[in-house]
Amino acid sequence: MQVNEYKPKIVAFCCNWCSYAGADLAGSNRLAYPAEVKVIRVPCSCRVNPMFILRAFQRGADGVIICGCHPGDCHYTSGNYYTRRRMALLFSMLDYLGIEKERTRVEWVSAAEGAKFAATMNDFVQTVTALGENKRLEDLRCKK
Amino acid sequence: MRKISLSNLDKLFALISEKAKLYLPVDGKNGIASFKLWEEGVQMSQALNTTRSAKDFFFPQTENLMEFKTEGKNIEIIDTRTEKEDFVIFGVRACDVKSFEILDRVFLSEPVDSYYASRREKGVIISLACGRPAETCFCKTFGIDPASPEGDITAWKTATDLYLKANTEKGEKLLASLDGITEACGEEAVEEQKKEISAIMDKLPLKDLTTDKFGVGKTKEYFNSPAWDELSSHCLGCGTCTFVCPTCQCYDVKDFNTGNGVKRFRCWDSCMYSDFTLMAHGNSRLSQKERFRQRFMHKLVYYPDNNNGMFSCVGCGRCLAKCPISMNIVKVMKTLGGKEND
Amino acid sequence: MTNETLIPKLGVITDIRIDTPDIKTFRVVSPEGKKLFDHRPGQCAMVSIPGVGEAMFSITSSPTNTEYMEFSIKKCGCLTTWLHQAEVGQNVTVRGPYGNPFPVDDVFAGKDLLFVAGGVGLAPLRSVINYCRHYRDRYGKIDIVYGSRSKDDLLDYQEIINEWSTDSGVNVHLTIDREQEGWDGHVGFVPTYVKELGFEPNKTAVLCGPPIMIKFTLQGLSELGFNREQVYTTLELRMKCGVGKCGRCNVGNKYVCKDGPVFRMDQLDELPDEY
Amino acid sequence: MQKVTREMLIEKASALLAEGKVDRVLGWKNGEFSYDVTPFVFTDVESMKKDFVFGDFAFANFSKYLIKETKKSENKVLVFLKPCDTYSFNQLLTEHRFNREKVYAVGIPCDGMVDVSKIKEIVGDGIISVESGDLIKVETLYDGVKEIAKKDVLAERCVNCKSKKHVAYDELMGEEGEILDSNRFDEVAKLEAMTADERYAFWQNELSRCIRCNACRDVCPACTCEKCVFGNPNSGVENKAASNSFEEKMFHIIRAFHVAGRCTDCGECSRVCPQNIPLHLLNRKFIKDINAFYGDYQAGEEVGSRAPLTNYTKEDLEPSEAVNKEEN
Repeated sequence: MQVNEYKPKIVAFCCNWCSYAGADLAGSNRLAYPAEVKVIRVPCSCRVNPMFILRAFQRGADGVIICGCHPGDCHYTSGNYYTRRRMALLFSMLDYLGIEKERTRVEWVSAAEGAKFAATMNDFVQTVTALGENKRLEDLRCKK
Repeated sequence: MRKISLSNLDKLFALISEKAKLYLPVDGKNGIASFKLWEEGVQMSQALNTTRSAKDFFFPQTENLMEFKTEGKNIEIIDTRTEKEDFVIFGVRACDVKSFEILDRVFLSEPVDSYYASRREKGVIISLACGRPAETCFCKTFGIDPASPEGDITAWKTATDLYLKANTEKGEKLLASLDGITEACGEEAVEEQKKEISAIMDKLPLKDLTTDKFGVGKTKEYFNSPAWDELSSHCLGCGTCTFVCPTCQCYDVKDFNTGNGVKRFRCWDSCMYSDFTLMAHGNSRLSQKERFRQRFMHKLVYYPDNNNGMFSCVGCGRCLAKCPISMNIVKVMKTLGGKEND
Repeated sequence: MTNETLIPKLGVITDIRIDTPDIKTFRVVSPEGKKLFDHRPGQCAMVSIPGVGEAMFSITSSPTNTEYMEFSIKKCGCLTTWLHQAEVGQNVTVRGPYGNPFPVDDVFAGKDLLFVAGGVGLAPLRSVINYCRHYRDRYGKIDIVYGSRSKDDLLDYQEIINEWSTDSGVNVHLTIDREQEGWDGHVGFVPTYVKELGFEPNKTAVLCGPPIMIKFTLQGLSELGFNREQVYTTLELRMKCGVGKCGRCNVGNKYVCKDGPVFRMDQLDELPDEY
Repeated sequence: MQKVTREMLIEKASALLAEGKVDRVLGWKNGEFSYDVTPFVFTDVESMKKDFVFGDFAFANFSKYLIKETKKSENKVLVFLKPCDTYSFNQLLTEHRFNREKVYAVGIPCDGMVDVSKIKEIVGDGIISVESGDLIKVETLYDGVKEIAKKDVLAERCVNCKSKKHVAYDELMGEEGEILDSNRFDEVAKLEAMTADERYAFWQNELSRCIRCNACRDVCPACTCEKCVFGNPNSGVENKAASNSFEEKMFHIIRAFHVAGRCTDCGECSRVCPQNIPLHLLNRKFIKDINAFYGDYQAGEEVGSRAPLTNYTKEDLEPSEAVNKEEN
């Protein structure tokens, strides 16, 4: 009997100006990254509200990654600096509540870094796969 | 009347558990007692009462009503109701037992609420007399005797024994099944305790509170009372009083989209919340004063109006203990009722 | 397992009529093409799209119509906006009927009737009007005063023109708030028009419309000599259960969903002013 | 330290009312028992003499009430502020939530409030009266009079009091205190030292008691949104009841996050929780992290200070460093 291989669900919030373009570049350069990564384009990484992350977990995500421009390169000058502070605090809080810290990540990926995008996603999927299903922030009502 | 030594309580609980799920008050962290499933090793709480009332057993904070599957223009309605299991609640106080009657008049009146009814049918209530009422207790105001609580079986706990007396057919059946470990006994010890409790009742700080000024037909008298402004002026609009209240039964029906269907659930709602009466085109109770007034008018006037003078409060004192700003039904009754009630 | 009132029936929208720019009338039947349940004039039903919402609407079609039910729905909130985008064939869930109907068979019998409606307020009255038209010989003269913002905002206009106005013993008085090209009828607000028409105070009046219209129409009617015992209206508040249990639609000790929505004015006077 | 008494406060209020400096007094009103004190707006000295109380149970932090109160009249309202209240007062001023001109703030010293549930743990139910003092005299129905050292029944927030200093007032009564070295982060550190599994179990147990009464939000001086995201039917997360453990976690994480950097650690959330959930441990985690990551910051210490989450430096640490701090 064939055992179904566990495939995590990953939500990647990508900023419109750098990381989304980075993902595009990864695509056009035919750099492979797992199909489990669902990219959501946001105008800036600082558009990502903590609620978005929790809701992604609620709806069945096993890992959430936020990608933005490198610090200093934000299209809106300072958006990603705020992201950095917010996510540092949020991730620390999730860890404090005993939720696996490996499930959340922030990466800075520029429009030129298609390879980094693919590598980051590959690495993240691997990390989350090793962790297994999200049990601690799941909403049982959303289970199929 | 039957009795069992307190040292054999665990045996009693184990025997009841064999027949049905048994819930009893258990001490939790930070002084919060709550009803928990009895298992080997679980100790009954010594606290006077649980923080949450016992209404959860019949009217849980959230429950799924039904599910829907939607696809294109099609909707499928799925009835998710299941047959409920028998269960026994041990240690319900007189006030909470009375609250079931108040809830019954809402949920079991036509058209009967089948979710509530099916739980009510399956539950056996073993009440427990209150040996040591607290200063916040005022059940006597509503004609409740904490020394002789209602329920399917009434229990009294003395220093050495637990006394049990069945009041209903359900109760007799359960009590008879416990004959193996209980023994027949006289009522002397129980009568003695009743006297003791009665003596304590006369010492409680709220012993003189009366409902004389409230009840049927008092809407006009109190609705426009200027006292509501002052009483409600610092109400936070939170739902603490309504959620710890054993008789508050307002609910909301909401849909939750799970991504692969819609679950329609019912949850407790609070008339203290600003969106309680919010509609697409407006709100009939715009200020906290109106919402505050609604809660107390409902308990003291509207409910009695519709239920032959029965009040929708049992004097359990939870709102006295838990309101963040210590504004509660006793203060409302004293203020509205005027001097005689002070 | 016993029947549960909170569990709805499945309905299908078989026709959508655009009445005004913001009101559509939906025809609903069971999947088998039958009427979902019987109702009395003035009663309501909870209509829902799962995941969007559930709300109380008047059943606007007459009880004498045994084939289907109709709901005239104005676009104003979440659910109604959604419904306005729906197409024929859309399933909805319906439960009911709820509330007390108008006393068409006892109090109204043999009486001259005066219906006064404003805007979408005609919706709850339409079932009564059509019921009374159907049993025409049971009632006296019927007068209908109906007003709206403009000609385009008049609900059931075709039915009013083609059917109601042509009935014998039924007088329809239409009015719109402001002058409009192509309108040669009366212009002005409903309350003033009612006064102008100067009805005999031997009629039983039924009002429905915005609160401000009700308020001034009542004044006008009492000037004409109407008692409050002769005037009926229908209320609307937020409802969730429809069966007097969820606790929010009460005015004093009366639940609008169970004890209403139809109230006589003197009954309303007994209740606190919270609607 | 000179003790400020109820009579002194009434005298002060009476003088200010007589001068016409204020026409209302936001104070504490006595209740049925010694401990159920209600916030109240007094307008005359007579009613103050009858009902005003100040003592071990004058918990209510009046700062948030000023938002509503200052809108009611053109005249000034007198408010008594304990040291911890002044932080919330400043924080609300920073956020332009009320008009400072309409308030006459009198700072009053505080030697800690008493948690009645701690008294109940010692004496049980049936408290008839509580008499203040370093030794608190508690009379109960069942046990007569008992004496308890006040320090044994101090409210958690007072045991870990961060400051006896008033950071805002028009007038100060009694002596000014100092900012204290509190141990308020000890509990947080203890949790941090646990394993993730232990922490998860701890919070699962605590938060599962939540009944979503929203008292923590409604009392919080930092929660002053006109429309809360959890009360907005269009937010998609509006939920009146804790449907499941996810909802409980989401509510408390998001609420703590929304007040992060603005929470003055006044402790009202934990006090009002009917289920005794130690909500302050969530807020303190954020405060502790902010101090560690971005330098010490005390919300409300200074009017107009820029909150850490609306600020940044180019050298801020990365989120990955934040969660892996211990290992580094």
